Amino acid sequence: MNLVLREALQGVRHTGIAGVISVATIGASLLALGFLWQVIESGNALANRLRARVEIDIYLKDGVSSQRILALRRRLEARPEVGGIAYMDQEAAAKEFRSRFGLGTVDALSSNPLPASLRVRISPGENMPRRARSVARSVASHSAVEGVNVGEVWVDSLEHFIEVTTRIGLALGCMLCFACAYAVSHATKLMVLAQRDALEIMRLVGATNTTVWMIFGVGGALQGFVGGFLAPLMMAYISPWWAVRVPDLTVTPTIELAFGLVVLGTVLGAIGSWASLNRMLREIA
Amino acid sequence: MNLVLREALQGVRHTGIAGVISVATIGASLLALGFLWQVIESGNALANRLRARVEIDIYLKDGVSSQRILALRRRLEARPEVGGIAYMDQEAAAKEFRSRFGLGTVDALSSNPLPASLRVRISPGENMPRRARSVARSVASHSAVEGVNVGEVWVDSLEHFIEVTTRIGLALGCMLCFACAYAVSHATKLMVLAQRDALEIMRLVGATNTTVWMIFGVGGALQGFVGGFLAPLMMAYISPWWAVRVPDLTVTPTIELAFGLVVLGTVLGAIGSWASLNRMLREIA
Amino acid sequence: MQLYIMPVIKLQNVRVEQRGQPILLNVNTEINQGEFVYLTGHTEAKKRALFRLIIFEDLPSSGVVSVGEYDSQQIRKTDIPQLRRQVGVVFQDFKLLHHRTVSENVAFALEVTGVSRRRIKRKTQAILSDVDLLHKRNAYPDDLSAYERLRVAIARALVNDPLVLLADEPAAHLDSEATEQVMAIFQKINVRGITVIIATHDTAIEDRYSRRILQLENEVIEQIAN
Amino acid sequence: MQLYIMPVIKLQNVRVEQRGQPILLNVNTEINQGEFVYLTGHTEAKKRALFRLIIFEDLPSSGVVSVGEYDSQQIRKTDIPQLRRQVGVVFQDFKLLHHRTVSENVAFALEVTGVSRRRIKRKTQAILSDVDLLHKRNAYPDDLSAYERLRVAIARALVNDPLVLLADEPAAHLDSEATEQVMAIFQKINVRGITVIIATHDTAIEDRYSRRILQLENEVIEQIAN
Ligand SMILES: Nc1ncnc2c1ncn2[C@@H]1O[C@H](COP(=O)(O)OP(=O)(O)OP(=O)(O)O)[C@@H](O)[C@H]1O
Ligand SMILES: Nc1ncnc2c1ncn2[C@@H]1O[C@H](COP(=O)(O)OP(=O)(O)OP(=O)(O)O)[C@@H](O)[C@H]1O
Ligand SMILES: [Mg+2]
Ligand SMILES: [Mg+2]
Repeated sequence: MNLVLREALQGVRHTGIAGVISVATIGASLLALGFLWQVIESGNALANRLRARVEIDIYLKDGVSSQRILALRRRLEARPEVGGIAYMDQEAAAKEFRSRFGLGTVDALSSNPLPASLRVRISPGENMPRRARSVARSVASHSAVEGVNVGEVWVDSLEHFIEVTTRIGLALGCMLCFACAYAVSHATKLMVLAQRDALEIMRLVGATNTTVWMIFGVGGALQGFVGGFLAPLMMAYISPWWAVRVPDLTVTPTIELAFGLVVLGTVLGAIGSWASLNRMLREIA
Repeated sequence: MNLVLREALQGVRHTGIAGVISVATIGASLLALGFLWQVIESGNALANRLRARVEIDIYLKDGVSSQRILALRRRLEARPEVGGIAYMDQEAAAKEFRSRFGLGTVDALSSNPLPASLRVRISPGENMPRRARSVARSVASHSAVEGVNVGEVWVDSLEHFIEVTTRIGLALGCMLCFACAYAVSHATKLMVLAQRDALEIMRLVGATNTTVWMIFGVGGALQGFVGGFLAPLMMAYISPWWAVRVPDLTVTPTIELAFGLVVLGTVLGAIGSWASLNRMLREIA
Repeated sequence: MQLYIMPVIKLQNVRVEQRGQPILLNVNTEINQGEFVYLTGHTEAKKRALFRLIIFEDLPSSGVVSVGEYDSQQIRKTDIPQLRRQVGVVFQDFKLLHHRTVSENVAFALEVTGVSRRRIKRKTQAILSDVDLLHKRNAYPDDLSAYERLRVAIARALVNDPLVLLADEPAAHLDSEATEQVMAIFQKINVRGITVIIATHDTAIEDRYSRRILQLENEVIEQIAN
Repeated sequence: MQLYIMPVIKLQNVRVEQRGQPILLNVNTEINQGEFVYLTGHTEAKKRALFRLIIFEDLPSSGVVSVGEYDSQQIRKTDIPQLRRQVGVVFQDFKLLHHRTVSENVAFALEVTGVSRRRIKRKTQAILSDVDLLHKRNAYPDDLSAYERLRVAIARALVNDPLVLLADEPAAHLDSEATEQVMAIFQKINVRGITVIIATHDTAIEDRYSRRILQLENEVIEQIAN
């Protein structure tokens, strides 16, 4: 084993820049893969946080009695879609309006024209926008209700975004894995080509196929291992710099991710060199 | 020349996957470069369009006479920062409010509480946000003015974005050019290594250095040319698909860009193979 | 006459064809453990084809080749490397690696058979001093004379302690004096118990060495001297 | 005695050193255009070193080597390729490209000197039929016998119409019959006006061919026959 590793290392050294490029390709590919993973993970986390905040505003008519409001509240609380209800009087409405739309507008008004409202939080789960709309519809014709604002339920588009990202991620991930395997198989091929004479002599002096395979194949796994090692290292290195700029999306790799990338790199390296070797050995021998 | 091209083509063919990878690297690098160029171009165009739209709202007190409004207008028009002024009465304000913030809110109000206003467009140029603020300050204490809203002058952050993109683009562009040259120099090196025996014999049977140089060097330029050709081709191919998704940012390459990429690819290919050859020939001979 | 223990190489009714063309017709011969044999034959007598059979590079179209414990009808593909470790070959064109030094070329044969590093070093040194090339151990084959290259090839063939040594026209580039020296090396090897088979086009060889001679002519072997 | 037009190769007080070690001492000789010369010398007599001088692979440490219109003191680096086109060499180890066919190997020498495609094809065919190898033009060198490889090497050396042909131990792997045939080829070449220099360790050559013989011994050249 010791011998094979040594010859493999020497073989990798012999490939020169091809080996370096191969390792760099693997490193870059796995880095991209790790990033993608983190984007999707962070996106999901963000979506979960937003899901806890999908709300509708039910504007109340002027001068509705607190008993009728309470009845409305009860009725809302009975629905499974409702996660929580908060009452917002005219004062609070004005305050919020001011903070959301700038100073000028409301202060320019003579009296507070904003109605009191019930703010209903939709319980988290699947398809929240649809459920929000169904709650809105159920109270729209209630006699105490002036109007309903379903608001910008943009968790929808976020979810859509995550879905698209995941799909792109999967496709890109496959491509990147392929790139890794390809880079190694290419490096292996060059290694074999550059050592074509050596390979012939190996066979003539009685090296077993296993030995030949190991000498060239272990090199591939080795490249994959190094590349797989570089990826989380680089992520960790980038992450403080990144955190300042894009705080919502952490790229610090978890131990699991780091380990996964190393294993993935090694496996892809082995597969790549195996594929190339199989063909090359058949061609040459 | 005909001969050299043929041998070069054969040489490139001999490099096999290395040549393909090199061409692909050049293609991908130049594609990325082209994209970057287009992003920066489109960003600049967008910024220019937005620059034409930086506005401040000057809310007028209730019941101000049209003469006083005219006076205020004149005063504003005198300032160099002002590009245009539009008067917006209460009716128009309510309409806009509705279209911006949804149905519920304004319809829930008993009377129209929104003030009339003058909408001032800032003339395009440098540092528009600062000039917008200076205009706002100059009229804030005017007796006809209820309040001023400078709005979200996000042209600022867009410009910042473009600046950052341009810088990243420059850095990345250099890296990508380097990658191109590197890929070719690597392919050339492998070409020379794989043909080491052939090279020795070339010299022994009287090939001039120029011939040797051409045979291996023209291959590099050729790879660069093909890679440079692929880049705009791919951009053109992607662009209809892209246009549907990101309509603000066109990626259809202009003739100039396409031509530039081909030339850049060829030059980088020639440089790459030259650098590698110079070293290899010295080492081997 | 000498007494030999057992046949180490045995060819029975061997016929070789390549792309329909007959290369060897009906070859029958036995070579015993410890023998020293010349294989003579004119230029293009297919001496190399015979050697290829013995290292199982080619398999016979019909007939049986057996070398040591292996024979061409029963050997498994995975056994061929084992067999080749028992047969050292000095190829006609030497087949040295141009980009490795003399000692790396010799060590290579050990490395790929999984010998320990210390042992590789020791054996390489020993065998290089046997063929008197220790002073050139760091030179590259292209800088050596033909005679020196031959000795590197011999060293590599021997370093694995084979049962049999095949040498294809080893004296081709040598004058008579150097030929004597190389033959002395082969004799020394033979005395250690290694079977030596030397191919040569020098059909007058029987006049100089009284050894068994197998002559390859018209695609068959005739034994012409003992 | 024959009459020659002019010396095509001339060595004057040539001394070669490599890493401080003297390889050739004080070599003086002249070879005329159209001559047929044997260069004899024992194994390791430095015959190859002399050939390297003639193709300007090595330059003398002192003294002058001149070949055709070029001499080692005045030649510019860019002229060396031109000189080499006038000197065809059959190397001792042939130096054929393993991964090109026979005809590709021969054509290679023309291709890199910028000959037109049609002409390459025509000349390659012609020269291969001269050495009787047309039927093997698509074979790879590794599948050829030593004799056939030699003829490929001769074909490649000649295809550029050189003034001088150097052959380093061409008969090494040949029996006497094949040697006669190869010598006949060289004679035919010589009759066409090409100067032929053949290196050999066979010091008994004068008994068979009455040609001029330059003997390399103790790092100097002695002329022993004409
Ligand atoms: N296994 C084989 N497959 C195809 N052709 C072969 C094979 N063995 C020999 N030949 C052909 O037979 C001829 C003789 O080749 P070989 O090299 O065996 O001769 P040899 O006796 O070693 O002669 P030399 O003295 O020239 O080395 C050549 O033309 C070669 O192409
Ligand atoms: N230019 C050189 N530089 C260094 N060493 C050399 C040079 N030329 C010859 N030698 C050395 O001199 C010795 C004789 O080599 P050379 O190949 O010239 O002999 P030769 O006459 O061709 O003999 P052979 O019949 O074995 O081919 C070798 O040990 C070689 O390493
Ligand atoms: Mg042979
Ligand atoms: Mg020699």
